[in-house]
Amino acid sequence: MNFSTEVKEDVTIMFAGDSGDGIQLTGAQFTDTTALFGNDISTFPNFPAEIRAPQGTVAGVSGFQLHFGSAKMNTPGDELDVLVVMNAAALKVNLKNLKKGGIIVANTDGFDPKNLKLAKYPEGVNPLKNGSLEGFKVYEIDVTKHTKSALQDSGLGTKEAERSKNMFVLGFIYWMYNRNLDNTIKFIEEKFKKRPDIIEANLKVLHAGFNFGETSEAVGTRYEVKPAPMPKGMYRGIMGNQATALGLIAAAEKSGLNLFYGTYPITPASDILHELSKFKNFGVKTYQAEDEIAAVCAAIGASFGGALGVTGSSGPGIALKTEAIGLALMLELPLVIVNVQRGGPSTGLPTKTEQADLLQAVYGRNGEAPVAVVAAKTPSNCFDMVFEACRLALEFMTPVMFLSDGYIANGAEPWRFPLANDLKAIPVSFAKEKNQGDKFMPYLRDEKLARPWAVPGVAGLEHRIGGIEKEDITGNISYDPDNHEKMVKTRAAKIAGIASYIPLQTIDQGAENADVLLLGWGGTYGALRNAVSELLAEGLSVAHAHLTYLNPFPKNLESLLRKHKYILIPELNNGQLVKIIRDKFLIDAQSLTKIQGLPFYTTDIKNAVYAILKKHSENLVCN
Amino acid sequence: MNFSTEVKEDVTIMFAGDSGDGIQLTGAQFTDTTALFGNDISTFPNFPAEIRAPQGTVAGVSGFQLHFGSAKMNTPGDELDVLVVMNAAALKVNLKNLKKGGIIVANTDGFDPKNLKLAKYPEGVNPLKNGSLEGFKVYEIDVTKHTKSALQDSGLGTKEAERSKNMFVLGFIYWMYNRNLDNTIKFIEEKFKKRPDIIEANLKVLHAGFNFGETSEAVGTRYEVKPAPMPKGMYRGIMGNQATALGLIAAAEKSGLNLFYGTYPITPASDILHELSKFKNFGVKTYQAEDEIAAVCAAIGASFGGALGVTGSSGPGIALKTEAIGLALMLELPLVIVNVQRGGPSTGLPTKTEQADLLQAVYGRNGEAPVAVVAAKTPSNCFDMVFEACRLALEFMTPVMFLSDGYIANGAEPWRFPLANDLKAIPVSFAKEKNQGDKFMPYLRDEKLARPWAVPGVAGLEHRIGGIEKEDITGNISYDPDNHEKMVKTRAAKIAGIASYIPLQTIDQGAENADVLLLGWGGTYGALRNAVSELLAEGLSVAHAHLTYLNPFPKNLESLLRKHKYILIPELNNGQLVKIIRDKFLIDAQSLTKIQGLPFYTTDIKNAVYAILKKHSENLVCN
Amino acid sequence: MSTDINNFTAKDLITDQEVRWCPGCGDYSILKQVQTVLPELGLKREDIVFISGIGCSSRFPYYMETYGMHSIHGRATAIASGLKSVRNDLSVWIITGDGDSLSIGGNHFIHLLRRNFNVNILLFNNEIYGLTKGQYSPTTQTGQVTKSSPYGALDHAFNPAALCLGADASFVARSMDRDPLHLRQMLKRTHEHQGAAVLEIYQNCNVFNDGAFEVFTEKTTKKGNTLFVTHGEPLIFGESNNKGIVLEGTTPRVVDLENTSTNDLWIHDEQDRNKANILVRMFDNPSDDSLPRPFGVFYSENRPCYEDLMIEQVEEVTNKFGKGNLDALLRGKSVYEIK
Amino acid sequence: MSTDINNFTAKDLITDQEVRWCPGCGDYSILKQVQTVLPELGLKREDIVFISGIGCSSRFPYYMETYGMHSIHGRATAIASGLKSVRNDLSVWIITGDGDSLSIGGNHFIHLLRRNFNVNILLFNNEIYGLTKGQYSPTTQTGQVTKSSPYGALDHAFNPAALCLGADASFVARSMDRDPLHLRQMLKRTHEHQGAAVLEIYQNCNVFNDGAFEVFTEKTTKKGNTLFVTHGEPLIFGESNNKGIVLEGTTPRVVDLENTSTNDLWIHDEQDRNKANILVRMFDNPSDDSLPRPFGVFYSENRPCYEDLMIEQVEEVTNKFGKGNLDALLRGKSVYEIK
Ligand SMILES: Cc1ncc(C[n+]2csc(CCOP(=O)(O)OP(=O)(O)O)c2C)c(N)n1
Ligand SMILES: Cc1ncc(C[n+]2csc(CCOP(=O)(O)OP(=O)(O)O)c2C)c(N)n1
Ligand code: SF4
Ligand code: SF4
Ligand SMILES: [Mg+2]
Ligand SMILES: [Mg+2]
Repeated sequence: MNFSTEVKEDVTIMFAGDSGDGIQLTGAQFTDTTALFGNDISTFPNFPAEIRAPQGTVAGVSGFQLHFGSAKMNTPGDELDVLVVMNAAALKVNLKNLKKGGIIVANTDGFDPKNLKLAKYPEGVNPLKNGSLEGFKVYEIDVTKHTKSALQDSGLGTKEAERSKNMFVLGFIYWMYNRNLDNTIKFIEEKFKKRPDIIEANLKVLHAGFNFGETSEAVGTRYEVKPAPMPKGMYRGIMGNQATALGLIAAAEKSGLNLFYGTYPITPASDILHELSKFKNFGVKTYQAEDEIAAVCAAIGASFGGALGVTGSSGPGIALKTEAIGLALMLELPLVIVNVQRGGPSTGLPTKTEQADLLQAVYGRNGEAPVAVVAAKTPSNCFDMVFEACRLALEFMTPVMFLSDGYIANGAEPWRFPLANDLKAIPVSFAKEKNQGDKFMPYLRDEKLARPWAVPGVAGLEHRIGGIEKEDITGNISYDPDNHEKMVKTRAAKIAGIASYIPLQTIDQGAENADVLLLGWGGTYGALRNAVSELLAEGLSVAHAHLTYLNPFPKNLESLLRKHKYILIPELNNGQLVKIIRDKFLIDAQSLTKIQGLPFYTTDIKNAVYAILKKHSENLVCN
Repeated sequence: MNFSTEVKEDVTIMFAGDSGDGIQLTGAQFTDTTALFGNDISTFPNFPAEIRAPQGTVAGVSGFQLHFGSAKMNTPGDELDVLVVMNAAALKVNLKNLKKGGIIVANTDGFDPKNLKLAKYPEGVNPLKNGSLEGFKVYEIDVTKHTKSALQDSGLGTKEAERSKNMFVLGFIYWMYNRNLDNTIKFIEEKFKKRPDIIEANLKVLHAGFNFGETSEAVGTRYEVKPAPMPKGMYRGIMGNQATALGLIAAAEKSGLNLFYGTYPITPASDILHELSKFKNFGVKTYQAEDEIAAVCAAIGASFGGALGVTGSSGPGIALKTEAIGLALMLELPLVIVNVQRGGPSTGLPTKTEQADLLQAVYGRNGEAPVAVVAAKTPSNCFDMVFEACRLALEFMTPVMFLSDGYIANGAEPWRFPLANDLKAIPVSFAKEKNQGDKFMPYLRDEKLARPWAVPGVAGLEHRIGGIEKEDITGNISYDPDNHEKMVKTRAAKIAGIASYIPLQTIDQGAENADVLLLGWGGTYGALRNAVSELLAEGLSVAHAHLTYLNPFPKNLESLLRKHKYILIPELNNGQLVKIIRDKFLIDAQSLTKIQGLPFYTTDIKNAVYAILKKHSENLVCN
Repeated sequence: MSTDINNFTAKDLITDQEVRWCPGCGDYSILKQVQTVLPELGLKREDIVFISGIGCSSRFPYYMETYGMHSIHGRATAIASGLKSVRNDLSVWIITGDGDSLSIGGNHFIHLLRRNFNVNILLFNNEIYGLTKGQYSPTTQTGQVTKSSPYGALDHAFNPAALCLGADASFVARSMDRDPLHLRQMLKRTHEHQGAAVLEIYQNCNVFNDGAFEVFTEKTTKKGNTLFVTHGEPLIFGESNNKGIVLEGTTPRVVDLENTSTNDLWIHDEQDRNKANILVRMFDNPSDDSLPRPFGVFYSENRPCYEDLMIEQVEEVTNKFGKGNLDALLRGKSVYEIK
Repeated sequence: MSTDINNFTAKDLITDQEVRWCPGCGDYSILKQVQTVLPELGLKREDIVFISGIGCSSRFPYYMETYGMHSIHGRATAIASGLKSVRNDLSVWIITGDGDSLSIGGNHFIHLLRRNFNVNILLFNNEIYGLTKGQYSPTTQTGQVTKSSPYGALDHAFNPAALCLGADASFVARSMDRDPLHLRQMLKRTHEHQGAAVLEIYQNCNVFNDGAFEVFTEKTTKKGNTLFVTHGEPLIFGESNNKGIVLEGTTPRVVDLENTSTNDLWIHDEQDRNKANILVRMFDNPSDDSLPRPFGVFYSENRPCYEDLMIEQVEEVTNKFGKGNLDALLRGKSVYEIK
């Protein structure tokens, strides 16, 4: 064969095609195989807008982007090395992200006049034919024809045969990256257990794709991407929403409580419900309420009854829950509120990512109503941080808001999953007896300022709680002015006091006293990490700290910030964390924002850092 | 007669008794008469907690505090000069607020064993008898007996006769302050038009009270409180909620629109509904919806139809409206949201005042969702600021939040009401024709960045709007990343741009470059003004600026602030405006908070200023 | 019901909080009857939970020495649904007003009925918003002058029982504050029903809507205007039990018992939903004001309770897949090792 | 209806926006029928407003060249209530899904019906949440496996028409996406009704709940399982119109027309609420699956519309007190002068 092999550090591939083309499955298979091979991976599926559009149109394009390589992959990649397109619309949507000189694998059958028209190419224009793709390596393959011919004796109808198209592409890409087919073969055999004919067809086409690479003269280069030096251990792939679901179940198990998840479907949070509802054998109860208000109220009711009450939604649904969250904080019952943020305001961009609910999380309730707020920074970190949210809620008898976002919720990465035994237990003790002489005082506090959790069913602890201001210690209704002030301050102090029970803030990369500190939070972690790696490699004095505890902040945050000359706060919103930091510390932190429903690209961040360094070059030099 | 007359600058009286004692009416009558006399007045009714308690108990005490004098009265007074109590419970509740040496007028009949027991005085203890009131001037009057004997030939039954008790007290206080009975006589004649016997009885008792003062040996001193030098003109008394209602009607009239008020009852906002529902002959439509969400949505619908859509509530109800407010700002329709703040969080202290919804107003929505925010500073200022809210909503096609609070909503003051002609017209022009060639572009903006208001019924302007991100100019659904960023920035710029269309910030009192600037907002105006007057009189370098525009701020705010050495921000919350100021200007503004459901007292503020001056005395001296 | 469980009396249910309703409020009587009945139900006091929304009536839990929550306006039903989901062992009583349940809380109310959680809903209907001082509610009569309707309310009132039936309630009954005996009977029936039981209680708000139910509660008018229905019994009412109701087709008519035999009367059947629908609508037709207002249990149906179905499903799934193992869950289906 | 008003055709109702439902979705047919019927109603196009919530169905307004608002989930009814309050001249159409109207929007829905605003509600019932990709809805059948009920839904489904009647709806009808002719008739009737008119439309979601209504829509099973009711006509159905329904007391029974005369059949009376209640409940009893599912107008009642009452009251008050004068209002009742 006349092909060479080239070694690459990392590769970004986008599989794109119509919603019906099996793109997500293809992407997932390539991910699994590549993970098994030992590469690190970061993936991001890109669904079409909410309603499926007619086949072949731009609105109907489904994409799956993945980035794999021989080092830690922090993001699904900014620019594409390889773009696999099943039809013209898929090319149209994604071409702008392809690197100069990148590879296009195009299914020519998807570029027939009908598809070109659906993709709204001008009459007579075929991008494969008109020279517009100059500067890219284009592999044109009539996937449909190859698939059909591979299956000509299979006895399958045309429609059913055509459904295996994606296997041809997968096989071809496996060949291109020197991958082994075993994992996918196993998967196919498992998935179609009951249809041996389908198994056979898919395997045939998969091999045909692989062999096409091997035998076709067209392709000159194969690539080798060596395994990444990942910490030793057992791995699996995990998506953010899945990790959130597992984190909740784990927290319930480690606290010895039953998990109650009250929710109302909403993109991009619904998958947490779908995931949790499978695990009834963990005693998990999922409750699809009539609306978000009912969902959070049911979670409060469950918590009153001694369960781990959790509610989940996205921005518009969280807005509806605010009144009830206020009740929960007055009742001082544990409650975890999961907010998988999406593009806003209002219905906004439901399938896109954004970080614009931070101020709502911290400030968005009537009255003085502090709750704890934490955020996950990567898909797998959803597991850790939602577990933390549960721990804080239970230890401090308080609502805790857990922020995720559409990007990490749907993104995936390899996860060195923990053993159940290695997870810290969350100690929960229900009140068993009277706590002040012969009386039970529902608002007598412990050293964390948490009140006792007395659940119905225990004789002698009968008590009433409610949303009207409560008298200190007794919990009775009180309109007393001084008591109100005391209670407001106590609730605030309880949340502030959490700072003593969370880890100190660390610097992720860079020096302790860099010229520029990038302070990020939540789902932008990967992009910031990449950018800072590159900037450090360029010899610049930058550092990166990433917040996962947002209210309260880690105790050392101020001193950590003050050691750096300039603070830049990149956020996928119009500047929210930056407001809190400036208010709290009177530090002239600057804001870098992107409000496009998209994650940061490395270049977005690097350019901002260059700009700061340039602007302040004098100050920095004379230092 | 052996009494002297003493001239006083100002007097604070509290009338207190059982809910059934006619206290509010008594207070209102005294207020009216005193206003007619030419004093300035500030009043504050103090209702019992929500549910009427059994007669005679502490929980059932109703109070009416009023402060009148020969100068501008900014608050209903901190400490009482005179406390009128109809029963023991009323004394128990209010005694702590009486000045040393103050006067108590006590209805002895309300201190019988039954009443003492209901008020929870220890067995056998009568505060009138046990010397505990030493240091006060106590006038004990058996009001019940006097009333009954005045009415012995009236033919009224005992119950009915006793109902006039309050008139006796009112007559007596009129005598004490040299007031004329005419206004109250007219009022009684009007009120009981259909019951001549009741008129006669009330007038008899009123005169009996007055004559009792004249003839009784007990009372040694009469007081004279000279008229206040108020600007010339026609005055009336007005309460905050009433002013809000009138402001809304005025804005509707001056914009040529129909007013639609969608609401759901809630303390302390309900009176706006009660007030507005009377004025159907202004074409006002009040709509008592099934809940707060329906209320705001109905207002949005009305606004879509070309009416002035307004919704009103208090904290918990506002929390429920947040999702829909987000819709309104996406639709870019005019909408005024009235928030009469009360003590929070959650149900909190429903009948008490607080300013703790500012951060919710500014930040409490999902996504990047800026709305304009204004606040009233006094009862009559509710008229001006809600009118402004309507103006901004209509001129900028945006939701505007108008903040009032329980204190000013229920408080009253004299109001030099404007003439209809003197109110500025609010120009509103509905779109009449296509605005881009043969197309109508619902999101084509004017110089204020406002979009056209095209209401159904106009042929050719048919268009669709919604909560999904919209394409610039066309208003079509758009998932385009750059468009989203542009629209988010445009919506933010529109709100920020309001700064060019509102008055510059002024200093209320004090120098332009004082040592300490008190920066207040909303209903604390009177207390701050009093305190600063006194501090200035003491020769201290203080100043007071009071914000009524909270988002955006007046353009000159930063420069105004920077001229002062120390900024102190007093708020009836745990520190909210201070957060925004610190973030925006990186000024080390300090916070003075009070979270007791009560207004500031002059001393609260003065002490805080003394403390700052003391702490920084070195800095201030060497300057 | 074993006696050792009856470890409390009505007195034990009184809390140390002062009862703060207006003197004369119908809520007092309801409180009293609930405190009287509860000890007779074979419950442990610590297993009883009262959950309310906001309103005068919703202060109720503070006066019951049981577990309790005074929540937010309209949401007691939603909170109780969550509580019941995890604690089917508790006896949960929801206290709600006509505004709380039918206005702001309407959605949770009908959904709870549909799902059929096993709870007892005491709906204090005073046809007014008491706590906020007298605005009209969804049950206020059209035309009534209230604080928020100075020229008369325009709204068409809900028929609460009809709404409940429309929402597939499995138990619907009505009683009144002024008939302690009947109220106690109805409270017991409400408790006994397995599923969501709604007991509408006519409650006089003597401050803002005094006399709204006078014709049904006052001695002089009561007999002629009320109809107490009992399962299996004919529909009889009137000053001297001299009138009855017959069903002509689907139309109820008042008949004089002098002319009609009780055998021909409509015999009440709690299990007949179609008849229940007619029964609760009897007084809706303003053109026929001779029909009395019914009280009693209108409808009662056996249907699985939601919380039991939840438990069953958890058990089924557990039986099928075995009790969940956290390690297996964390591993997932496809793992690999980096060595 | 004068012809000069009919200034638009079905084509004029098509917007420049690409219709983005899944190929095969029942929404297409409904859109088509609405576009066909509207020009025949004597309306001006500019007076027509479509208001929707959120859901697949709620994208509808984008495809109608009229005024429109795609609002937020469940609130179209509330928004329309406000619009109608100030603009009784408009023809307002509410587009909503089973989740939008009966789940999150349930409260506004029943309150709009109670108040009886003059609007047309098209309830696209596909017994599933389409837009969020396949969770069960309040009309999903118990036991159904969906995205959020992998082991079968536990919820008892609402009977939407029964709920409407319980909420005092003044017009309740049902049709289906697959019967264009009937759908058009029902759309017209819905429009003609003065008051809140609910038209439930069975709509196939071929992606997440394909075939939910197959038995009613497919040729082979339709005739045996559907009953098209018409005012004044007997209830007849069956393969060859060979079956009828009689009402025994309050119980409907299927009879064979070979043995029973059509004179003895239940004659449909749209104005009879009691019968309407029985009609809409016909298929609720799982033990009797011989009863067909009814389509058509179940109930229609004349009752004042809320917006008209509002206007009347404004007029009455204005007549009584004279048109409001702002100066007089600002002065109030008690003024004094400082000179
Ligand atoms: C979210 C919210 N909206 C409004 C209120 C104000 N509010 C309290 S109780 C109530 C209605 C009370 O009426 P009902 O439920 O009939 O109870 P009742 O007082 O008559 O017993 C209202 C409107 C509130 N507390 N919270
Ligand atoms: C406040 C809020 N909650 C949840 C959602 C997510 N959501 C959008 S549509 C929908 C349900 C759609 O079902 P249905 O109303 O039956 O309409 P269909 O898509 O089936 O036509 C949900 C839950 C949302 N957009 N807003
Ligand atoms: S206002 Fe009415 S319902 Fe409330 S406590 Fe008083 S009488 Fe009872
Ligand atoms: S998901 Fe279902 S309802 Fe939505 S467009 Fe597709 S087929 Fe229609
Ligand atoms: Mg009530
Ligand atoms: Mg649906």
